[in-house]
Amino acid sequence: MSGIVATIIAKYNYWIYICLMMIGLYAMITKRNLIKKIVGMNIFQTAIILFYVSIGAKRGGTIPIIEHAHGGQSHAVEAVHYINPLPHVLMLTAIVVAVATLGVALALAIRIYNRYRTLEEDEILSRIRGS
Amino acid sequence: MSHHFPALLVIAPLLSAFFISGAGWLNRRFCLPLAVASLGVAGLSALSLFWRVVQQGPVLYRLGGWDPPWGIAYAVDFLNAPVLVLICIVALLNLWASHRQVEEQFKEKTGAFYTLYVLMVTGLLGITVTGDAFNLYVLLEIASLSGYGLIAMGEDRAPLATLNYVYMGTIGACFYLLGIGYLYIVTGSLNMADIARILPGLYENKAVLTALIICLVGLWLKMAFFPLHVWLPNAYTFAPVPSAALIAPLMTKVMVYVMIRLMLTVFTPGYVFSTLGINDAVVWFAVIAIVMGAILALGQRDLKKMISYIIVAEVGYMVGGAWLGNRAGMTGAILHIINDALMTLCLFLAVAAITYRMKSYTFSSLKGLIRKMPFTMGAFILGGLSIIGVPPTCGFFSKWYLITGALQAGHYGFMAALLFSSLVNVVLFFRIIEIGFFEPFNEGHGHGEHGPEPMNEAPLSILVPLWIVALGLVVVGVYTSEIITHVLQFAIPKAIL
Amino acid sequence: METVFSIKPLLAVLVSVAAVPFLIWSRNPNTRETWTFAAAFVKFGIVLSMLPAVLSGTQIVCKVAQVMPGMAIAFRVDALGMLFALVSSSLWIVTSAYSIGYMRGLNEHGQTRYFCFFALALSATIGVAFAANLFTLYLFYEMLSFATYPLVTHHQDQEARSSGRKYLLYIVGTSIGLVLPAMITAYALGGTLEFSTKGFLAGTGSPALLTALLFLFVFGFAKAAVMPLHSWLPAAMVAPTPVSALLHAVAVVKVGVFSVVRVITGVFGVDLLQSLHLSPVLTAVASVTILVGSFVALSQNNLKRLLAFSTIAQLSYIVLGLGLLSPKGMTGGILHIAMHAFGKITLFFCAGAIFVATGKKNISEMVGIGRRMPVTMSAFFLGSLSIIGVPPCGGFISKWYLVTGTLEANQMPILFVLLASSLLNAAYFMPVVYRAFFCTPEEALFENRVQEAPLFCVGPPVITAAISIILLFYPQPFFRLAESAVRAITGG
Amino acid sequence: MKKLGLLLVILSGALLLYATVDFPLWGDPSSPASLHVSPRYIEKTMEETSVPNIVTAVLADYRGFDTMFETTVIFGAGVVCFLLLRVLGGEEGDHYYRHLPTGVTIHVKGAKGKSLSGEFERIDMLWTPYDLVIKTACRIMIPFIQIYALYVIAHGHHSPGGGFQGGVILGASVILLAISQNLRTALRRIGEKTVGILCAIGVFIYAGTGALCLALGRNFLDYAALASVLGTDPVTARSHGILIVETGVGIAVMATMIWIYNNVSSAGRYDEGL
Repeated sequence: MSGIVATIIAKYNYWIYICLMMIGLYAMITKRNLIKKIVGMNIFQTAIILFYVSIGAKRGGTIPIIEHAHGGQSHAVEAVHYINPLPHVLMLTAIVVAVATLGVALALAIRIYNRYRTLEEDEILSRIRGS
Repeated sequence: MSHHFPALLVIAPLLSAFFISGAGWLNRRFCLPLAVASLGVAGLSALSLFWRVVQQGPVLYRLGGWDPPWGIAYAVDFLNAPVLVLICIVALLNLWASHRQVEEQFKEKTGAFYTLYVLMVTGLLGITVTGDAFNLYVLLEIASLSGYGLIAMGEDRAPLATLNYVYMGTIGACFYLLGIGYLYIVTGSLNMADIARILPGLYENKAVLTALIICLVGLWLKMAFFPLHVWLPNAYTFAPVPSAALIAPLMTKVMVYVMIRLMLTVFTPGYVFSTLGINDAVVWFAVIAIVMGAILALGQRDLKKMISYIIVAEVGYMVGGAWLGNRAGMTGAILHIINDALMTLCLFLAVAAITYRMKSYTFSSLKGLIRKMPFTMGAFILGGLSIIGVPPTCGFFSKWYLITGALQAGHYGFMAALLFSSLVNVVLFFRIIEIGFFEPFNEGHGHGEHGPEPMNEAPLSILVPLWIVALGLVVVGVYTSEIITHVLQFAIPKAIL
Repeated sequence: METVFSIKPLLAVLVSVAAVPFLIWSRNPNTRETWTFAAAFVKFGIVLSMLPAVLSGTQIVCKVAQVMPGMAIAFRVDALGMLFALVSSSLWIVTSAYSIGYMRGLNEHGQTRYFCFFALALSATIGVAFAANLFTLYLFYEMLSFATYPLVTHHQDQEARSSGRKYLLYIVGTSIGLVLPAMITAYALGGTLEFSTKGFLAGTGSPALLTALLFLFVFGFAKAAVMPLHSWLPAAMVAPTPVSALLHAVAVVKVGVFSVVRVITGVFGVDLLQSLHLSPVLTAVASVTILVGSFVALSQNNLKRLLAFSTIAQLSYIVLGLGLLSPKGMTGGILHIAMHAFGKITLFFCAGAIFVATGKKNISEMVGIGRRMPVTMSAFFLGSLSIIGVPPCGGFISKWYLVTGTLEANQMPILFVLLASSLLNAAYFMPVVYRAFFCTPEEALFENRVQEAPLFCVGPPVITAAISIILLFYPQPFFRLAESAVRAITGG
Repeated sequence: MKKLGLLLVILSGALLLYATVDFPLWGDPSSPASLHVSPRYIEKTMEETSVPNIVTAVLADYRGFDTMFETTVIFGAGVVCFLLLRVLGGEEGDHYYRHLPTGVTIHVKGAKGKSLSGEFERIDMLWTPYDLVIKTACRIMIPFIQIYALYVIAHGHHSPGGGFQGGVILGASVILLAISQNLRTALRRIGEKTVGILCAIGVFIYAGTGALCLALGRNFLDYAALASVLGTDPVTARSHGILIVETGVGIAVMATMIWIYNNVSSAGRYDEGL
């Protein structure tokens, strides 16, 4: 038991983000309102972004911008002093993708609303069957 | 210049997308020629790359001049070279066949449509050619986003179907991304070859196992592997025909390619097939996919939806074949990527021709069509025969390998499912032929020459590409042995017997 | 055995396919029919030109394409294939003439389509005859299934639709459901699909597996109409009569039987079957089909359905002859391919001629028809003699060999089956003929005035009936082919 | 459905959590991620690209290819929103106008718009802000926001920032204008066509730079090739190349943000936004 607790404490970042992801996923699966699903989708994506960013953390590291840049060639830069920049780079991409998906999803939601005058999935389906 | 082909392959359509977008604002006449030219350049690059791979072996291209684990690399080998050629051919032929419809249907938005079309092809080419796991994700999103746009422009329920596709597709892509994240945590690398180098020491690691599983689940979502297929039929049915004829042949197939790439290159076959021990379960899922796809296809009353469910079944073919864990099955799966793309294209182009004339694609609009559009229906039937698996069309040969694989693996359930779906396909296509051939009924028992019904064929711009594909089915079938001995047998690692 | 490379087999297959565009783009029916005849004669000529070489023991080979490792589209002309090709290509000429008479006589629709698919079907038939391996055979077998579908359903009415459905269900269902897995298993076992005189499966799998394979093949080639997979054949009789004549007396059903023969001789080989003791099983299956088919034929009123059941029974003679695994029996079986073809096609032609002239389909309506159509009914009489197997017709020879084959194989029950079946044949054919000619004037449904069908309808049955008679006295080409085929099979 | 969803979520969550057992500890400097690929970026960036902000260097140079497609993604999203929503052709409907001197609002039915001139001003139907404080405050703020945005783009080499961040801020400034005044005002400043073309141009700058490198004989996006054009040494050329592409990214992101906002907020009609 204490082993598990210790693991959770040592890696609580992952645990939190995974829980967050699952909240988003749950919303996407069970919610019947199209916008709520989009919100769930965003939570899911954001959680993954946070998850990645937390990979980059390094105890004792600082932000990955080299100080005393000009003339900095002279002093050696050591990797341990800076946090891992790669996850941040990757997540910039993921953020953009999330934004783009959000835009497209909203545009689709508007189209759907224009046609059915509602965003509740059940109502839309009953309207499709009715017509 | 020649060693820049891997870059040119993706760059040419990408750059043209911006020009097309601009031309859409300034002068729409330039959109189509630009799209054709760029896809042509991509196609030539793909062909010459294919040739180089066959002649000299795999090609590596360092983007930005950085060496692989640090920079992004493109790797063209025996596995993806044929897929690249395939993508270009499908995209070009479909563009040829559907440009009339695009201009009629989209008018002022033609520029935007072609932009997305070319972007989608860029994405698919990139997914196929890249050797970097994260780059693959970005390109996947490009292909998906433009795919959403292309599909949503369809009639009636298209936006709703697309939104469902967006949800499912995003979950799929996110799962893939998460899987790559897990791999990154334990290996520290994003390059496929590099990961494959590091992984053997980590086979006991639970994170690797989880990474594989979530990557697979993500990809299965994207490729509509039963029961994760729910987005596909509606999306493809309500999509405009020009988009459906691009997306249906390529999207699922490229996803299958990615799955095979992960299985063969990233997680080596030894791990996937021996250590993991989920082969049997996956193949059984494929069996269910095939059977359910076939049964659901039987229940449909319009062409596009029927073909969509056939695609669901065909995805089952490929996934099952890849997971049989032997050489024949894997060969069959890879061969089927090529064959199925061509077959689906053939069917969808025929649907495009029918829709162009009849303004509908339900079964009831097919009445008397064999008389009215004999060439279209001829090609459609040829495509159907290939789906059924009649020699010498290519569908027969991939099925042959898949069944051989099932036999060697002793997986009789998969074999039975393949035969079952072939038989169902016979019913599916001959039901259509019956409608086209018999209805409306001749009351007088066929006596007496009927007044010749006017033949009302689709325009040549659809018929010619349609027949190129249809004959291509036979040509590819006859050249199966060449494809296998010169290309595919090198694509599969020697570890798979 | 000497082998010669030549593209003649390929040409023989492609001639009729090549004729299709000409058929489509012909401006009037006469040009179209000219093209049909041209193709038929060219095809026959090519086949005939290979005959001397084959008779002298040479094999003609032609490899078109290597489609998979160890699997090619290839042709090889041997005695067995030659015999079958000779029968079907010669009968195509006759049938073309008959088709013209029949189709024009009834003023049928869609004649161009009809002739096109007829040509395609012939290509497929020759392809099966000359196939050098199981894959090529399967390819053309499937091609034949799909090419004949529009012919079977030519009338495009509800009945044709349901028959067409049944036809495809049986033919394609079995070829995909049974033959395909069997073929793949055979390939996996033997590593090849090339026919060889000793068979390529010898010593590869367990006896149980091989037995299962044999039955998958025998029943899978449902065109052979071995019971219980026979009921497509009567259903397919909705087709126009020339189609029934050529395809369901000659091409389609014989392709089925030919495929079974090829599998027995080229895939399994006589020695293997003997060592597996499968001869009694095969003959038993065939015997059941023979007897049941004949009994059912007895009760038919529709003439074409009667002929269909007769065909079902007769086809199993061939399977039976091969199943005996004795040289005489096999010779008889192979010879029966030719003899039955000429006899049965005569009968079908006559049935069609009657339909064209009077519109009658049922036997009960044909009482006294001999008075009106004496020529047709005489031909019918000769054809039925050939099927029953009595002189002066060719059917006698094949039946003779079959009977001696049973003696050679010492299978007395089979002998009785053959004799019983001959009696049954007589029992269902002779009343038709008898009542056509010898009925009281009160019973006769037709006036005593000769009024035959058009020349193109009457000529062909007379020709084929004549050939049937000639074959009794001069069976040489077929006989020598059958003998050399059996020599090759038994390795003698 | 809810129970099934819950079950699925719990199962996948459990799977994901199960794997964390074998993860390195959080912030562990000796984790594989910190040891394998990334150290090279940290240690070599300065000498290879002369950019102190490692994230910028990796983003635009080492993994510049990803970033190019990332920009393309957003461009694609803009095109998709346009394709889906934009209603082209004349918009017939009711309009509200405000008489400026008196503040009286009039309702014109079935007008084509723009027919009333001079003292009348078109106003939104659903939401009609007329708040001098907000208008003026925003008007003052916008230029500063834009200058700040340019700074973020230009100073991306040395501090957190870069094309994406700067582009978003630039876009936000225009969107702020659209919110505080109305959509039509914003569209008069920067029209639909301009936005659409800018969007393409932005991404084209990025991809074009890459293609230029290819034309100059190096690999795609290998900025060192620009040395001969810029007249600098290869390392500085990389630094400049990064700046060029970041500018492109900035333009593309700004334009796309505005484009998406315009389409989504007015449901494609381009007359009344939020």
